[in-house]
Amino acid sequence: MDTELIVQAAYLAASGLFILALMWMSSPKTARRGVRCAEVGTVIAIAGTLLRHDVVGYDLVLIAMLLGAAIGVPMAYLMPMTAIPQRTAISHAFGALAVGLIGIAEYYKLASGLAPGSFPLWALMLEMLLGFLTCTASLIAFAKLQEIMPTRPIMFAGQRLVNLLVFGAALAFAGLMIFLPNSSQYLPWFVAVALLFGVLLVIPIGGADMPTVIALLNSYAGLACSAMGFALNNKLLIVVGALDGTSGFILAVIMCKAMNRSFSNVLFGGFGQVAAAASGGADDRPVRSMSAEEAAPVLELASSVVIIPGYGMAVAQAQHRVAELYEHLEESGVEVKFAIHPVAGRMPGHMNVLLAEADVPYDKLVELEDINPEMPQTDVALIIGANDTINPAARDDPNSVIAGMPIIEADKAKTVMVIKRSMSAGFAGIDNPIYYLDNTQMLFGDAKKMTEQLVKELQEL
Amino acid sequence: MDTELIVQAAYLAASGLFILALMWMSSPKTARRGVRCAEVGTVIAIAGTLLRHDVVGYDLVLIAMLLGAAIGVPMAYLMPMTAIPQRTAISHAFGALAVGLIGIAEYYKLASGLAPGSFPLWALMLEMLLGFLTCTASLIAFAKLQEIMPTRPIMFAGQRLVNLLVFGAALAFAGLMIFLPNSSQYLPWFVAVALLFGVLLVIPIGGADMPTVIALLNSYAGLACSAMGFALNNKLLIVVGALDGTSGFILAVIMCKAMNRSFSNVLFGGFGQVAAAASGGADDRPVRSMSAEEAAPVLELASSVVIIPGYGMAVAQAQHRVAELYEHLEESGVEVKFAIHPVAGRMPGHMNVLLAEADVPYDKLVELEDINPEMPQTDVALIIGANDTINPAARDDPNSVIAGMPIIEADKAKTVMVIKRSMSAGFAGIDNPIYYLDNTQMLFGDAKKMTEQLVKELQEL
Amino acid sequence: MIEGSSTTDLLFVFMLAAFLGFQLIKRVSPLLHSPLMSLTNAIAAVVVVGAIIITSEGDATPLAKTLGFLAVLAATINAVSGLLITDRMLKMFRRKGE
Amino acid sequence: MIEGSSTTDLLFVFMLAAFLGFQLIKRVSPLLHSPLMSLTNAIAAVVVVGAIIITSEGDATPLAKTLGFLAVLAATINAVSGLLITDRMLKMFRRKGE
Ligand SMILES: NC(=O)c1ccc[n+]([C@@H]2O[C@H](COP(=O)([O-])OP(=O)(O)OC[C@H]3O[C@@H](n4cnc5c(N)ncnc54)[C@H](OP(=O)(O)O)[C@@H]3O)[C@@H](O)[C@H]2O)c1
Ligand SMILES: NC(=O)c1ccc[n+]([C@@H]2O[C@H](COP(=O)([O-])OP(=O)(O)OC[C@H]3O[C@@H](n4cnc5c(N)ncnc54)[C@H](OP(=O)(O)O)[C@@H]3O)[C@@H](O)[C@H]2O)c1
Repeated sequence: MDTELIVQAAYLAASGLFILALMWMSSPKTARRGVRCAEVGTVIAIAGTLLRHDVVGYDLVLIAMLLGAAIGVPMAYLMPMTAIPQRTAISHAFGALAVGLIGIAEYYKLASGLAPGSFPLWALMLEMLLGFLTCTASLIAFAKLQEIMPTRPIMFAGQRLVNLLVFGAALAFAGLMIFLPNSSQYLPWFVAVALLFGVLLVIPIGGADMPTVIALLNSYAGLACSAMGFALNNKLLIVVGALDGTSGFILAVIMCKAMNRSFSNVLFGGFGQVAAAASGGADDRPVRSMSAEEAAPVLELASSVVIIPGYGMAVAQAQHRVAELYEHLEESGVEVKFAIHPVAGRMPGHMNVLLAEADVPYDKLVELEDINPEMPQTDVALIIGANDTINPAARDDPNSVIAGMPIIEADKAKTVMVIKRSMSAGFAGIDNPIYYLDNTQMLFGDAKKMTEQLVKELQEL
Repeated sequence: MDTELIVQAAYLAASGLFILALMWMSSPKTARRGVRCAEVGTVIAIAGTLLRHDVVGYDLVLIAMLLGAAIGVPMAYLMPMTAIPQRTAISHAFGALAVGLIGIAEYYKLASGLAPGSFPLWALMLEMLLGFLTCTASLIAFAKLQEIMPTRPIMFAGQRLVNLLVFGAALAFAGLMIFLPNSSQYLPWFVAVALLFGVLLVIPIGGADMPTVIALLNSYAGLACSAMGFALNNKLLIVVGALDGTSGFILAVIMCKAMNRSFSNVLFGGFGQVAAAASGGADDRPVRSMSAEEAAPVLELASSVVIIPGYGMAVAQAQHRVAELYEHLEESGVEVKFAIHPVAGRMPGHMNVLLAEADVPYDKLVELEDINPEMPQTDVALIIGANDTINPAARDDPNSVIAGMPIIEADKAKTVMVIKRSMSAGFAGIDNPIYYLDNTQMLFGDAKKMTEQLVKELQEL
Repeated sequence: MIEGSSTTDLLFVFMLAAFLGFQLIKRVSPLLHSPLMSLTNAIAAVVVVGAIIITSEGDATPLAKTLGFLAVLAATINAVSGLLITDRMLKMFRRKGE
Repeated sequence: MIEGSSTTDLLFVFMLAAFLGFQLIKRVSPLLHSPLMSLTNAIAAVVVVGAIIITSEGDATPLAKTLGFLAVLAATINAVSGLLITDRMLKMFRRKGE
């Protein structure tokens, strides 16, 4: 009884620490303290569990944990920052797999002792369903992001019907196992169907939409963790699952809002088609272009420059060059700011992490609402590999596919410079009127090379 | 068993509704929806309780509730807005009394069945201690605010020692009752000592500090409610108590910060002495004064006026006249804003409620941090019954008793006009250098009469 | 299902509610601090739940009935007047032009 | 003390934690959305708690041991790599002049 009290106290403390961890994530000044909390919380939770009197054989657990640490540590240090979205996806797959496997083990252990239709059975089935579907769904998301699989949406006739049937089958097996005692023979079928459903859920979604899907899968994984807590009578798991579930959900909502997409559009899959349908149509209107040599003096003479990075900067891994450019300009007395759109790049906060990696101080990164009022007074808006996030059509053309999406109003600056490789479209696959404006200059080229050149020219000035 | 489930579901729903209520209090747009939620939550909680199978006799309860409603409804409608602080105090006293009485009844019922030193006994004693001390403390606070009792701090030799002894006695009785079975003979003593301790806690505190005390008592009442939840095994009470407890605590902290007082200063009583010690010293330096007739044209010709209300406006009940003044000035094309200091008046949000009552739109009320940068461009700062909250000594004189308290920087305006009755000091009891500045004009008189005159003069212009 | 909750369950509930209260109250606009105080005060009147149980149990002693009656009365006054007065205050808050 | 918790206790805990999560996540600066995702992912690895119990119970079947072993392994990888990588990301965020 006494150790039980210690175990419960450990779980209470761990829950509190995880809450503090999220609380401290609210600002970069306290965020690392938050991570410390999460670390201590995890250790306390594990230590508490090892004390439980129903936990007797330590050997297997310790081997697994050592092995896990041996894999996890190098993984954390070798992972390049540009691979963060993929890592998150594969990590969800692992986590969800663990939840699912625990579910199976629990089911074999507990099911025979539970009354048909009882609450823990419901929780167990929900845990397994969410666990396994999240596992395969995350794997597909990973494969699409890593481009192991084609990133375009995979569609086939009758897809909706198939999805519905598979989901129905999963529910049917779950129902059987909840209400019929000793129906464990259905378990393998149930698992197979859940795994299949995860695949079906994600294949019709385009690769570029994976960040939203990943946030949503984060939310599912959280719910699975809570369900496990309900089944095992463990409040720590319920708390963590709920925190995780809301986190993923809110991030998904934020992304949808910033793209002006409806949330049901995501929940019921099948998006990314819009982007696939409308192919990037470059038209024949003339554009003005400039070389790095011509652009450098303009930047040097400006009194204020706003740099607007986008997906192109991430692809080109140009962040370090961009940081150099920023430093040079600041040294020549130009006031430089970075304008960060909430969905620039391919995951929330993508630009922030890359620029932080390149040592750009975070107080130079300005959010959309704060920078827009300043745009008309800005001398040069320097767009580096961004496209949809600065597309004025979202504001001006009610028929555009991105109509209503909030944008950074780069077109209001006195001069607009755009670094990109060609006239081709961005993620939404639509043309961008900003390229044809009188005050726009195109700097055609790879983001990394072009910024490198700009820096060189500035040094020579 | 089934009704038990319904009861628990009702409690769960009520908790959720109370949480939503506080969530929606974050903005005036949703706040009334929040109150609706709280109402529904209360009804659901009561209805759920009446369903419990241990609840059998309804008659007494219904009579008490009808009587309570019959008293509560007229009370709510007849209460003038200026009496809100007193009402809150007396209402805490009622609430805490209820908690204490329930504690007594529970103790007689449960104590004999509980193991000595067991957790519910601890919870019960904590509930009664907090309940009874909050009850008398709130009564004293009420009496001081209503000026039934002298508002100055009441001090006597050896006060600290007496307080300590009384508190020690309360703890000793509580300890006896927790660890010795069948010691209910000590209960009346315990109650008496707790009641006495409440009185002792508040009498050494000056009347003007009562708002902070009331917030703190709110927090104690919340803790008492949680303790009752622990004793009765009722999660709804625990949730509500925790919400209430944090709310009072945070408001008290906010008030302390805005007065630049340490929090322990409040917790251990004995403040308000500072104010009593330093007597308002009006010195002999010359001040400039103006009549309403002279002031009206200055206001009329200004392009921006910031009105800074304080305790004097509340005392004089001048809010309606001030609102008229605001309307007149707006009509003549003057840009008028209200600057609201967080501790202007005698309770948090005091000015906001009064001005809202007088129909001033709340988007005209600007907080300290937002108005200060605008002060140097302001033509006239019109101070109506405020004193400490605009005292530049807090900023400039490190030896002032209010040094470091954030102020509204009225002295930076081009012209400063001050409406007050005399040169006497405000709550902190110290002189205010702003009155002797070259750009300051005193408008001596009662706030209500003086604003009335200003309005009349403006109409005649 | 098990009746009654273990102490740690109750502690979990308390801790979560306290954190939640902290987050919620921090966000309340200073504009509304007065109505907030009177709302939390009114909500705390939910102790009436405990008072009802004490008063109306089958085996309630006369003392319990008396104390319970007073407690129900006091809590009801608080709930009713607190909620109504909060609403009365909030009704007065208007934006320009509303 | 009663072992195990009633379903409503668990529901209370879930509801409070969900509200709390909502309040907490809404306040996270968009600057930190990437580290936030990897932190929550790492925290979720606390399911290792369930995995440990399954693996090391006295009466664990070979199947349970195998599944539990895999689950502990997967969860540990997540916890370790997730926490370290979040810290690595956060270390990069600097103010001007820091
Ligand atoms: N951040 C998120 O969480 C998230 C989630 C889901 C969806 N999205 C979507 O992703 C889009 C993000 O917008 P965005 O403005 O950042 O990017 P974008 O609209 O996808 O455009 C990226 C641009 O970068 C250019 N580019 C690609 N590689 C480059 C290279 N190596 N060097 C220079 N330029 C290069 C491309 O033009 P060229 O090919 O001509 O070079 C392209 O026009 C939005 O539509 C958003 O809705 C974001
Ligand atoms: N708001 C809160 O929650 C709270 C809580 C605790 C303490 N406090 C304290 O209360 C003080 C509030 O500052 P404050 O600037 O609002 O007020 P104050 O410093 O208390 O000054 C009020 C002024 O109003 C004048 N006055 C009084 N009756 C008047 C009438 N009928 N007509 C015109 N003027 C009248 C008084 O001068 P005459 O006598 O010359 O007219 C006095 O100088 C602060 O020191 C604060 O720390 C506030």
